[in-house]
Amino acid sequence: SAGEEGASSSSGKTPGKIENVPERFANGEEVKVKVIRKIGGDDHTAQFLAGAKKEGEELGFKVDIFTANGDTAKFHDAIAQAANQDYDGVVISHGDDAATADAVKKLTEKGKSVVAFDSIEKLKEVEGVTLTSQDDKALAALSLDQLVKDFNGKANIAYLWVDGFPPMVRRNAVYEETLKKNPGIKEVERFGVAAADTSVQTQNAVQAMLKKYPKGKLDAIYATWDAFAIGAARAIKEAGREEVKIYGIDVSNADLQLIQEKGSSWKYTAAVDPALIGKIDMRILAKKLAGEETPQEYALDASLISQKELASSKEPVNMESLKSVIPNWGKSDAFEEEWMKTLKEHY
Amino acid sequence: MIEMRNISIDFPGVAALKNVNFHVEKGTIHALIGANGAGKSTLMKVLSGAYGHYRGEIYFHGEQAAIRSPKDAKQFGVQMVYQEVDTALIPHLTVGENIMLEQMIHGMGRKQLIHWKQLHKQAADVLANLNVAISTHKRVDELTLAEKQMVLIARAISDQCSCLILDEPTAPLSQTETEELFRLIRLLKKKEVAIIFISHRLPELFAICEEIAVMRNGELVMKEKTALTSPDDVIEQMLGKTLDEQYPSRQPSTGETILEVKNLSDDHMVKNLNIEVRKGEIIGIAGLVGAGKTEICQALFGASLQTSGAIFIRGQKVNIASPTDAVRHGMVLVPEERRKEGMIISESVATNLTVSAMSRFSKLFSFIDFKKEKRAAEDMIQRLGIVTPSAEAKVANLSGGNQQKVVIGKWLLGEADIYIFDEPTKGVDIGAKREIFGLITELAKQGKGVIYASSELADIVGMTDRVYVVYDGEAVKEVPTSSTSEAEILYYSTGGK
Amino acid sequence: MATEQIVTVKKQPVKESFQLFSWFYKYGTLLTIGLLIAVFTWANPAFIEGENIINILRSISIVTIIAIGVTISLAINGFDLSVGSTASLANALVISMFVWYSQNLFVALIAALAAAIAVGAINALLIVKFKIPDMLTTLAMMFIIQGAALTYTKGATITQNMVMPDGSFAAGTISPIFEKIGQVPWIIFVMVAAVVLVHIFLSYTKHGRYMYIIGGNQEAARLSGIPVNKYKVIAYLLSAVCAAVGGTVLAARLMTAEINAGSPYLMDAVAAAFIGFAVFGAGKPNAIGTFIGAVLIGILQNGLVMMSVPYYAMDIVKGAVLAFALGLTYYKQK
Amino acid sequence: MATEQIVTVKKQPVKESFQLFSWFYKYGTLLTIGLLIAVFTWANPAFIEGENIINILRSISIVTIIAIGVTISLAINGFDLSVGSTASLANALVISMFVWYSQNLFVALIAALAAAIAVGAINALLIVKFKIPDMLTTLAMMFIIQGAALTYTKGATITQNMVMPDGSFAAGTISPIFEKIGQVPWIIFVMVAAVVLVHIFLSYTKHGRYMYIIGGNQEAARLSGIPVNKYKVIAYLLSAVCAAVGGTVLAARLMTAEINAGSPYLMDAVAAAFIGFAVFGAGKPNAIGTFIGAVLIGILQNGLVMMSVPYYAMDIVKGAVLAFALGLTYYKQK
Ligand SMILES: Nc1ncnc2c1ncn2[C@@H]1O[C@H](COP(=O)(O)OP(=O)(O)OP(=O)(O)O)[C@@H](O)[C@H]1O
Ligand SMILES: Nc1ncnc2c1ncn2[C@@H]1O[C@H](COP(=O)(O)OP(=O)(O)OP(=O)(O)O)[C@@H](O)[C@H]1O
Ligand SMILES: [Mg+2]
Ligand SMILES: [Mg+2]
Repeated sequence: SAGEEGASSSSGKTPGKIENVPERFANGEEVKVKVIRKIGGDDHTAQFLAGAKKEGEELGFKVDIFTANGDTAKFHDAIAQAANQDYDGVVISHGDDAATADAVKKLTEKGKSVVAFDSIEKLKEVEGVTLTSQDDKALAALSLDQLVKDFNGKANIAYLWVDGFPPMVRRNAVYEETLKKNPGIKEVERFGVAAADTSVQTQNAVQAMLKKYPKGKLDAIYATWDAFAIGAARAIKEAGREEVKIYGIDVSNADLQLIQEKGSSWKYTAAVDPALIGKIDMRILAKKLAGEETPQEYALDASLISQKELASSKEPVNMESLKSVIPNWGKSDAFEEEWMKTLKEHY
Repeated sequence: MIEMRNISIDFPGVAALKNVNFHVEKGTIHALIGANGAGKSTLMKVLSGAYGHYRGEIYFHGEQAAIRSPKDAKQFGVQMVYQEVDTALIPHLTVGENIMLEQMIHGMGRKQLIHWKQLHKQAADVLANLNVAISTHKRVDELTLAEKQMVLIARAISDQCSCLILDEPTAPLSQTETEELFRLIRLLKKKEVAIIFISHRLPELFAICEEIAVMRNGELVMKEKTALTSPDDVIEQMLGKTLDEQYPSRQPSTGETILEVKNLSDDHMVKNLNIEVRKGEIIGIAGLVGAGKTEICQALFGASLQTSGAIFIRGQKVNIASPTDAVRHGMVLVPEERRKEGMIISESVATNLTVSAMSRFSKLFSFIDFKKEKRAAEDMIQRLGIVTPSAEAKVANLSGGNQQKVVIGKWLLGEADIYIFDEPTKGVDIGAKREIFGLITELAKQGKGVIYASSELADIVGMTDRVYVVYDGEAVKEVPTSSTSEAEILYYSTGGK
Repeated sequence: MATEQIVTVKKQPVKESFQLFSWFYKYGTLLTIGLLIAVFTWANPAFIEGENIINILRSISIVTIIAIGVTISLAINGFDLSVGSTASLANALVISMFVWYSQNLFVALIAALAAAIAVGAINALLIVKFKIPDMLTTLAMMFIIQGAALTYTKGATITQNMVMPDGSFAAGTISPIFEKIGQVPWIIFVMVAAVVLVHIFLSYTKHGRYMYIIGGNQEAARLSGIPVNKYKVIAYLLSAVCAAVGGTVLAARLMTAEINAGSPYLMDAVAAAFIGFAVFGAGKPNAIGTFIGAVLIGILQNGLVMMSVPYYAMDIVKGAVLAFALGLTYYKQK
Repeated sequence: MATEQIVTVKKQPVKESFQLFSWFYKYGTLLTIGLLIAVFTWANPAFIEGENIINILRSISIVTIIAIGVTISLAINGFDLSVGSTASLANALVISMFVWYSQNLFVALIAALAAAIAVGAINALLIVKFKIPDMLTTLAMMFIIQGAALTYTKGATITQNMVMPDGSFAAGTISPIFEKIGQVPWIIFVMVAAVVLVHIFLSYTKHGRYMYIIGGNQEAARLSGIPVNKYKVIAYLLSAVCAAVGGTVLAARLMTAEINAGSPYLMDAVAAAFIGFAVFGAGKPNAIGTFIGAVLIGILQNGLVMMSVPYYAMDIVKGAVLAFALGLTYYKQK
């Protein structure tokens, strides 16, 4: 793969001076970084990690990745271990528990640069750490406002949401507010589990809901996570109840597949390109290694993807070709410095 | 000293005891005898507190004793060595711990920590008293059956004991060991202990017991001073009929050699075994307990690892690497430890009986012919006189002797040419023993080859045509039965040359 | 007939309470199912409609198929913890055959089957040859297979049209016939076929009988001339094949291969097989019982959603009903 | 002494190969650990540094504590599947006592202990009184406790300063002493204390012996007058208490209560306890063996991360090493 080639060519090269890049990278000295993510087992993780790894390797870094698959203690073990090893920088993802602050402090004390994504707010107080996040408020508002608009502020909806995760808490805040503002939108049912088989469990649950609310009693489903939306979309298809519309958050190949299916009820999904998040986190880390200024926090813009837009493409759309359909998708030159381009050309 | 009045007990489908009255005096040895399933073990389990759901009363020195649990019984000093030794031992603990079990449980008082050195020393003392040579540090699951039996007896006498119940203790013991046990029983008798002794070996009972009680069908039918009765009386009371000759008479008519074994050795016991079995012949494998009879049977049957030697069946060299091979070549084994090796206790009598003959009861695509299976099973139940509520009853609930019959019946349905019997009459009552002897004779008459391994020399002499005497895993002597005696066999079994 | 006299033993007056308990032992699970249906229907009549019953059957089909495999391993007194990950692997293989390699239905199914046979064979090898206890073997294999499936998919979900590592698109499409397997009525047919076939195998053929005998007393089975090792190998192969069928049906239902998609089925499959022990008083693992166990779990899950029980309380109810059914079954049994 | 002469039994000439295998049986696990340490140190000398060893010990401490509980349940030949969810519940309770109710350390610990006792008591009741097989009971309880923990936290993560349902902020703070429990060296001390205490309990006190006796032969234990039910109750109580201690330490380490935080520990704890069976040829569940089993798993996990094995391939290696250690141990054993 492209990544591996990058790694091997960097090691094969004799250390010579690279022009016009920060001192740290100028003499080809090895740069080792680690990406540690707490949650795993979903497509978002795979894309985030792939994005980070790709960007890092293009810059000539050696990138190790790890996911703890939701096991918090294992996540902390991995961070503690990284602190002991010779990594220059660490990208942390989903460190949403209190102990992450201390763990990250240990990393910075050992002189390692840290960029975090979707982690606890407290990290902002740690010197030299940048906290990035998807703009959850925007994500939630984009799809939910669309729902309100489509139904003229009057609809019976099912809410698929699970508590206990900071992004979910933020999305829920937007939801509660929107409901308060639009008394015509009635939540008739809610469900949500975060498990290894979230989509299948949701599928079975939505099936039962559809049975409970026959035609005309349920207008739409608001899904705060694509695993929920996938389950709901499949259930609706199996029950032949395509009049129930789905408004979701997040996107992946599987999602696009479902949205583009003929007669699919999944109308809109709001999302940030997960691979892009990984890339930008890696760029911020590179800037830190170079000793350049970085902000304390950074939120990535969200876009709304509609079924209609996808349908306008002749080819089936996937995560790669999405950029040709949705303006600005997956593209951002945020934090992309001239010297990074030089490095990328070099390696 | 102890009196049991009007004891009755029911199990689902069986009334195991019906108004039994029984009493024993201290310092006497009582025999308890009866056909398999008569209720001997059940009565004694009531006395030792294992069954709490009986009706009737138990008196101790004239006072009513509420024995409903083993703990109650032990308070009165009632100790019992159960018939199925494995039910009373803790396999993964050491001999020492198993012997001192009662002390660990009742004798610790407020002490919390176990004094290991002391425990093993006490256990070793008890064993030394019994003249038994087993390391107290050995794990019980590594012991032979006889050794396990000794451990249980050691346990029973290690504690305070006013009444010792021995449920068929001599079944796995050889003559010398039995003598040792009797020495011990007499010793206990001197110490004013009441002893209840269950056995199917009449001579034994008459040799050591002062009083004899006979049970039949859950009822006590006779209780008499041994001196005032005779074995024939007892048998008649027990079976409801007289029994003529113990060993069926037969005219040995031997044909060509069906099994020949050359220089067979296994990986831990059997050394250079050379035996030969002819059609219609019953050969004996005699030897003391632990001599390696069981190992020889297992090695022949492919159940243990053979390291050298060759086996010829009907003149053909065959490779028997597993019991499956043996069965395919028409050789079957009735194993010694039936609970462990012979039966599937959670399955029905019918399933157990037909297990080795399934192919005969299956149709196209291996579908089972249930009708045929049931018919065959019921037929066998009748032939062997197995006492069971039905063919569908679980073997777990049969009495010991009836379980043994099921295991033998399994192979009778299996139809083979060579039968290996390893202690087939252990724990079987005299009536059934006679039936089993009849069956074995019948097999020989049909021209099958029979190997009969036993440490009961009388049976060996009574049943076989030729005897191989085993000592330390080696067949040290081959003698024709007609020209030998129990004494001579015993002489060779103990290493005499 | 003479036989009759010996075989029949006079009946004792058996106590009422005893009969009641043995009735519960036999029908406790069914009674629980009946109660649940009554409660759920009372709460919402839609529960009992044909459509919802089909929903329930569809939702339990995959669990049932996998649980049937567990049942076979339990029959020989073994235990296969690797079924969940085997299902994941089969799922990944089938979808990747279509999507990555543009293969046809036949090749895809063969791939899943081959994986199952490999898994079953390794399990059996370790258990039979190396004598590692089955729980440990299959626990280790669970990790290995899970890792193998993850490595194969590189931790990503496989979907039609997905982006390949080299930047191109996956060109293959999933056979429409295959999609049908995951839909009503076929998915239900597959489940029923699995239950019926394994039921016949275990209860009516000598091979099944041998397996129960091995499960009851392995040493006695060996000394009865049953090739114990052969049947153990067969049992673990069948268990893996059932798991792979489950994974394939899952693939057909989802049309994607998600990471570890099969692992959540382990617990439910084990629960279903265990509940099945007691159904009709069988006292041993059996296919029909396992199916009924799965039905119990399926009804519960569906009914609770219908009654809008908060999702976080569902596990309580699920566990409590499980305990209730088991309590009914085992109370006063020895 | 006379005793000595009698006790000695004539030695059989034991073959070389047999000795080798029994050596493997005793030391197979330790050998595997040695090999792993050698390989990892060779790959990266930092592996053997003190700091990393402390990392490993820290990472296994919670698994070990929970596995010790599993060991106790295994000693009576039971099996406690509910330990993972009990740990989750204890975790939630402890943190909530601090954060929601501003209680002190003492109250928080008492709450966790009380929950453990309740769980253990219900488990024991169902097993002892209702005679439901232990695996089934604890499987059902696993669901119930998981649901109870979820319901208690309403499915949310509990953290200091969290937003309460009424919109206010949780005012309580977590005791700094409590935080210490989750940090080196205290977390390691807690683990060592648990191992040592349970080792002494099982191997040197009569109560431990009774448990092994019950585990070896329950019927014999009953007939010998051991209060079998009492000891079963104690075993399940202790198992739950260990799980709760594990959950409390987890709480101290994470300083939050996430949903189902304890459940991933079930599998690893079971694996550790099972590996422990064979260590030093014990042949039965034992505390020291369990600890060594946990060390094996911990070293593996740490070393693989250190060697940058791709995360998706880690499970393969983990499973394979497990199988290797088990294979060494059990090969040629009966
Ligand atoms: N736990 C039980 N459940 C059901 N039936 C039982 C149980 N224990 C014994 N029985 C039945 O009670 C009767 C008496 O059995 P018991 O074991 O007392 O016979 P026994 O005289 O000791 O015979 P053996 O000489 O064969 O040992 C038998 O018919 C047996 O099937
Ligand atoms: N599992 C074992 N491990 C080690 N040695 C054993 C084992 N089983 C048996 N032995 C040894 O093999 C020898 C013969 O055993 P066993 O008592 O079964 O012989 P036997 O002649 O058949 O006696 P029995 O009269 O009890 O049938 C004994 O010395 C015993 O110590
Ligand atoms: Mg008896
Ligand atoms: Mg023998």
